[in-house]
Amino acid sequence: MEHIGLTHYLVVAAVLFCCGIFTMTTKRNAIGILIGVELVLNSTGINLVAFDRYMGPGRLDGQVVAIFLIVLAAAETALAVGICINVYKNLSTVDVDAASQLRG
Amino acid sequence: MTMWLAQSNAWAGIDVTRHLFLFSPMLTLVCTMLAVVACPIIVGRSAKTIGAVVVMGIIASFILAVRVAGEVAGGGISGLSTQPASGMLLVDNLSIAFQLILLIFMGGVTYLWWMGSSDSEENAPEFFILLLGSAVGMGLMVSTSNLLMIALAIETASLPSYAMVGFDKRDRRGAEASLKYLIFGAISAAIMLYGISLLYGLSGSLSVAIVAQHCIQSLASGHNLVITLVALMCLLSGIAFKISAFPFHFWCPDAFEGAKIEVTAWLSVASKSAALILLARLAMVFCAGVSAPEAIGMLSPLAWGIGIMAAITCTLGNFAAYKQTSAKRLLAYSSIAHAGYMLMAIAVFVHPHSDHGQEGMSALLTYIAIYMFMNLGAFGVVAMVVWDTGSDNLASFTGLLRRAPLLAVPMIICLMSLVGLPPFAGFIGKWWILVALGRLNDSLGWFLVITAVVNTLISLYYYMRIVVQMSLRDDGQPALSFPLGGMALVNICAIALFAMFGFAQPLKTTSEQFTRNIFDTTMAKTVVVDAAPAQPIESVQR
Amino acid sequence: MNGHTYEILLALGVLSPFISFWLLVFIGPKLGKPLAGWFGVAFGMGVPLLLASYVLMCWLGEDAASRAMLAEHAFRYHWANLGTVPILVGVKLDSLTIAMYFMVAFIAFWIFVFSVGYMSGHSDEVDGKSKYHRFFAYLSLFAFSMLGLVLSSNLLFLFIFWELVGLCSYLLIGFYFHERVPQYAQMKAFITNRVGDFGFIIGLMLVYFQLGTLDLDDAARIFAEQYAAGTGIFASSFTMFGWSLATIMGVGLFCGAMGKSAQFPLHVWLPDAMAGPTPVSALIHAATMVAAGVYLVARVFRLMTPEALMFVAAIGCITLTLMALIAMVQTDIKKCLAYSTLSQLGYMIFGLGCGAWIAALFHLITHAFFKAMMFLGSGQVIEGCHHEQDMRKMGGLMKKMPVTGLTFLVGVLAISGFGIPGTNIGLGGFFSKDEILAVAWVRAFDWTDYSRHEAEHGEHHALAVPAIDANDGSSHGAIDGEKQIVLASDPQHGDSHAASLHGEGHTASESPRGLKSTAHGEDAHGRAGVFSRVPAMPKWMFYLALFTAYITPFYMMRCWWMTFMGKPRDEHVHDHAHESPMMFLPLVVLAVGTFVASYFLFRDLISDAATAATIAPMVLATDGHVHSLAITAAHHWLITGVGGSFVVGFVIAILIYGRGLNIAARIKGTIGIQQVHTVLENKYYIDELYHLVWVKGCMCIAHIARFIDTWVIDMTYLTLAKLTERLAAFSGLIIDTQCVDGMYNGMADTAIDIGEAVRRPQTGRIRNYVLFAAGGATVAVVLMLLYWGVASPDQSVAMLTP
Amino acid sequence: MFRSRFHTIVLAALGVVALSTASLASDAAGSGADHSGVTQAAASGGWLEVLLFYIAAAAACVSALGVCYSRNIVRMAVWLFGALGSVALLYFLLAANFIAAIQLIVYAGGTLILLVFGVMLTSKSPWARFEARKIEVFGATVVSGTLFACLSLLLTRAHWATTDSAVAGTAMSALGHSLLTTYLVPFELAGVLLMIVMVGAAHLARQDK
Repeated sequence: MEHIGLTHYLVVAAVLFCCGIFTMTTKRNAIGILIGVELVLNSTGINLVAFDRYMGPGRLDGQVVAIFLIVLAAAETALAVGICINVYKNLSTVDVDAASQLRG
Repeated sequence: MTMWLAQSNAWAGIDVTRHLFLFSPMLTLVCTMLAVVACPIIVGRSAKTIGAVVVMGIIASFILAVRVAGEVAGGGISGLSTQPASGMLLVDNLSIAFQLILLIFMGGVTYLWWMGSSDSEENAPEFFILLLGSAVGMGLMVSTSNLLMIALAIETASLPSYAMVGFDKRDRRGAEASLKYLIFGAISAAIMLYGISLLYGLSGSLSVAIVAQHCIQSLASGHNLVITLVALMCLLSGIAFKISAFPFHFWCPDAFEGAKIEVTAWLSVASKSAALILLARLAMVFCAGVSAPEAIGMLSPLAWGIGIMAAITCTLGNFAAYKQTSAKRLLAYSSIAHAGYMLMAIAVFVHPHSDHGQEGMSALLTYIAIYMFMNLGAFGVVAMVVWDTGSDNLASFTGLLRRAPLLAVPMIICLMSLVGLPPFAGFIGKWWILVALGRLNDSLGWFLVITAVVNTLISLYYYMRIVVQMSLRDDGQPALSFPLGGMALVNICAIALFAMFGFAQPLKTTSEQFTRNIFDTTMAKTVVVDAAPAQPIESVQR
Repeated sequence: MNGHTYEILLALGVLSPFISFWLLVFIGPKLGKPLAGWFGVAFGMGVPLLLASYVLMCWLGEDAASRAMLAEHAFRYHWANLGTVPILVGVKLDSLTIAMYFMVAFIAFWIFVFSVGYMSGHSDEVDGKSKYHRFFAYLSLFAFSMLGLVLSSNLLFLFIFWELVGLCSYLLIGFYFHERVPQYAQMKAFITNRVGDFGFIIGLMLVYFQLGTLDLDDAARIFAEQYAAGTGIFASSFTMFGWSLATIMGVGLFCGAMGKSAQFPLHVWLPDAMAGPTPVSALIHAATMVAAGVYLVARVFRLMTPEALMFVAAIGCITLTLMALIAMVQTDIKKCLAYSTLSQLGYMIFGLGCGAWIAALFHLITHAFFKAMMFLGSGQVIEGCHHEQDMRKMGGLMKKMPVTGLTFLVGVLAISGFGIPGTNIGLGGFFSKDEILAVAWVRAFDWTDYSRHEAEHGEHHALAVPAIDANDGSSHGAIDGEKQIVLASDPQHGDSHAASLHGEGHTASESPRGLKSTAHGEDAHGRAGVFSRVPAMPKWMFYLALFTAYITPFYMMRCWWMTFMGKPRDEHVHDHAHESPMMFLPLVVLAVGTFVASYFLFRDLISDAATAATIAPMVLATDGHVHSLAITAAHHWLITGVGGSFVVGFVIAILIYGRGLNIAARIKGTIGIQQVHTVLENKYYIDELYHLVWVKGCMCIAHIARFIDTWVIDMTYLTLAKLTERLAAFSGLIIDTQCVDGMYNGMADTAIDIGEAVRRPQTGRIRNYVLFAAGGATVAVVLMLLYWGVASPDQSVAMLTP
Repeated sequence: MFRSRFHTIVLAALGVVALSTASLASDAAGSGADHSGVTQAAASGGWLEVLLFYIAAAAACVSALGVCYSRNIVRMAVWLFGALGSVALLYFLLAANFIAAIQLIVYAGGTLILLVFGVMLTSKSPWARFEARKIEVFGATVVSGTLFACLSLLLTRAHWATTDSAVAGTAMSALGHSLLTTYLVPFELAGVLLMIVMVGAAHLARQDK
């Protein structure tokens, strides 16, 4: 069997990235869009860790960034859920298409 | 393990105390934030108390920033890290200049809040934690040249902003605005992080200086060209989102319209200018990354990219502002347009033929300083109109010249300054950007000059609409009641615009002083940058 | 006085009306009707007048050396850099500034006083709100801008004040903006002025780029140096219409003056501007603002090449003739005065173009006095006759308004050049206009083309025109007694370079240009930059100017006579006529001022200022008074003819209008044959004769001129206006929304359409935003891939130094 | 109903596989830290690594596509869980045990739960669905498909700043050390950020008195 190299991981990450983009653009639920964002963040994480692994000994920048990435995702999600609840209270829905009062 | 244990005291040899002093303005803000967290437990949730604490914090931070500014005048350092070369946190003329502007503006916004919301606001601690948090984020955005820190700082600036936009929970529009802002921000941030990961893979480092060298090499050799550009595009998207540059500007009018007026004022200036300075710093590093003459031409696509983005941004902002009826939304579009003008200044120093990097930089700083006063004044007046009439529709401005001349006249001055008419400071800001562009003396420069001038003409129209509404239309509404302090604030802004016009040369000299030596710190060279040994700043061991 | 006291006082005088403006804006409504006006009088103009008088007195006490010292060491504030060019702001301190400053302050003050009375009789309410204070606020702003314009030592600031002045004019013309006519008038004024300013800006750009400075003195010095060295702007091979770049610069600057001073073909706005309140017409459109164009030409005189000056002279000449002809057929008292103003401005411009710098500016100042007075008089009449402006309905007002009538007569005499030839007795125009004509005569008939001349005669040849210092007026000219034309020159260099024109031109032609640049730089201030070739003027210019000298007295006398003499033609108007005491005080003061100005102060001050202008290609003047030309037989006819022109004009006017309007009524009907018959049936044979010889011919030309004026030029402007109305509307928004509503077409619609299109993606839907951005990015990536392709791994990489 | 149950079964199976292979993956990568915290020498895992990679990659891709094509928000969340788990598996394979662990603990355990809370709190019915328009789905498919094509082309051809073969993973202690030295500032900043976000989220989600 062939050897698993860096590009394998990168392509998996690309799949996740594109699925994330697709999700962002087709979901009407605000939380659905956030799930798309999570996919993109995960693809970033794969990228970073994979680069680290193949970059030579003692390199851990990518892993550190991946840690912060997870922190950021958590923070963002927490705030996002807060905002979604707030929106739900005001609009009775989290359908982003319903949030179109501000326009023009 | 042993490898790490061997140098277990990694901080040995680093004068941490000194570093802490140099980074104290932002640290003070963090401390203020902690104080605000503690306040409800100790002295209660009174809005005025919280406000007072915050004001004290801002003042303390400002004083420290002034002192630090004196310290770093000769050159900056990269500090608070055992690897200074990574450029994790920088303090130099540029960052301190922006922090000074930021603190002044924050004082203004706090003052505005004090007048408008301190009586009714029940959630003052939360508001100020968010405000201070975003201020810290913005302050850090301009003082780093590390991709990780850039991402973190942008998030630190953005996340509180989302919450601030939707801070008034009873406001349907605020909720909607914050949702849009959040989603757009989250998407941009995710894409930016993806770009950062690609850049890391391409260069093997997170330090912008090294990344820039690799990018320039790729551009020069045509090797990895497209992937480099894609990665840069992704990175730029995150920054462009903060600048609200085309095509990442969509959130801006919605978020600005939905937010409370103090928040709108805050975001329109602080968050945009922080991102602009961050972009400027990146641009400078890219220029500095070019050490071989052959590679210089490779900057051209970057310069054109930013230039075209700038041109579209300001044209679009101006045109879209045409038929707006909400003053906040109009000013939001105006701020998009102004971001476009400022982006032009950045295009100056990415430009290959440019040895005017400093000129563009000082023009940008000056513009931001002026822009701060213009927007503070304009939003201040809008705020007071909103407080009294409850609406920011242009109709609320009818007859303002009669109903409240002391608001209308500063408003007119601020608007004229936003247009860029002499004798107001806005003219100066625009003029220097144009001069810097013109001195590139090539097609990009002239293209941008023409765009800027045409846009100025276009913008005259919609600013005038407000002026007309204030001065010529009158439906006999009673006089406006407004807080005296607010009147003073906007008038001070108006006078400042006059004064800055009058003292244009000192202004220029000052901003030039603040852009000296930033190049080397930005490259994370970490040591004293000023060649003059007269005021040595301690070098940091690598 | 010493140090910077002059500058500080003058600057304070500028600041005072500015403060007054703001105060009036804010507290004006509270002050109420008469008080706001008096406030404006006191702070807006009273303070500057006091300061101006004091400064003038002190200045007169200085001798030439200390004046030069003061001017030399005038304070300059380093305002900013434009690129690398420093912009120094300061007070241009010389006799011309002082004279102009005093003139503006003096006239403006009395017009302010007049306005208090005038405006009290006018309804000033729009939508139930009084605009009374606004009038004085605008006037104060105008005073600020005008004084600032006079003071500016820097072309950029001159331009800023210039625009401010234009803005005030715009605001004041449209003061009654609820009426239709003022709206159009203000718009027209604004647009026309923009056309001129366009040229001005081009000129400014050329000054900035080619001379590398915007300071007036520096620019002149560098200009002279560049001429001497053949570098800079003179090295450019660029030409347009056969003009060199240097000429284009001069013409460009002059274009600004053409707009503001309403020179042909940009004059159309001025008559319409009479729709504004009468004090405004007096202050802005007769005495001060329109003179700003002349002032500008005088200031940039040193930057003008002979070709540019020729253009100036030609424009002035055309203007003065055409406008005088039109003035003959006007029946509206203010329009008549407006056309006469145009004609007189043409005289000034023409004079400058000829090189009669001193005479032209002298005319400017005396004209300001008497024309302001006449406008105020007309305001008095209009006010007295209940807003009746038609002279045909007036007549016989002398009994009802004696003061107005008499002062008006003084103005008529002054503008007509009343005086006794051969003596020193006369009024303003007598000295100034005749001197302009004398200079024009010399330039047209007695002028040698100096470049040719020198080529023939070599360096030892004596100067063709002996020179006399303008100031001492002594008679070097006795060598060739008949030519008393003086080339005003720097008094210090008076002896050696008396005729700087020739001396310098000579040097320039002798030495190779490149070699002497450094040697020249040093004393360039005193004498360099004089052009080696100054062409003679075409003769038609002189003839036209002379011809107009006869027309002017005619229409002025006609105007006066129709208004004040004869029998009352409209009982209703006549019954109402009355004189307001508060309003005639300014009239009397200005009438006295006209006398004084004709004899004292100003002529000397301007001659003094001319010394500073010697860097210019040429400054010509007679040695003080025009009649000194009379010593030569060759000029007798000129003096008699010109000096006596007013008699001819007056006589004709009185003959036509002496007996009411019968004749005039018929003349007015000349378009139709029936009216021509009526005129022919007139009993007065002598009138008939004049009619045939003078009036009908002139009227015909006048009507043609008017036809051209109304149709060709106005139509051009209308077309132009269509294009630019959007631009104008931007500014129009400041004051008047109605205009704008009417102009929502054209460019505005386009712009708004673009705005709509731009906003269309702004649907408020987040997913659409994202899809849009992502799609754009994808397209970009695909394009990049197509363009560059994927970098192949095998590609050899030229690694650059990291 | 059948469809949803099927999906649930598939997901559960994937989850079980993912978790059970985690330790395998860790060994296969041959890069786990031993008890002393010193990293072992890099050793390619051979066929096991390849197999596990393809399992994890397939799981990640399937889950991601599942997220894309789920119309229901709860199901999306479950698919996301699958994706997160698979990514954690990939981290194990990349010898980044610590990251993999926090991916499971913080991400799958915390963030995802938060998201599900969000779903529950903001839906009238958890099965509520909002359909995107067909044209939007089509556009998004085209865009993301093209994007994927371009990206994979670029990613496979690019020259990365890497060596040819994988190296040993880093020890957790090294990560910890660097967080308190080189990355001290981001580390602290992350703390500040979390506090701010906590306050903001609490404010927004709190029921007003």
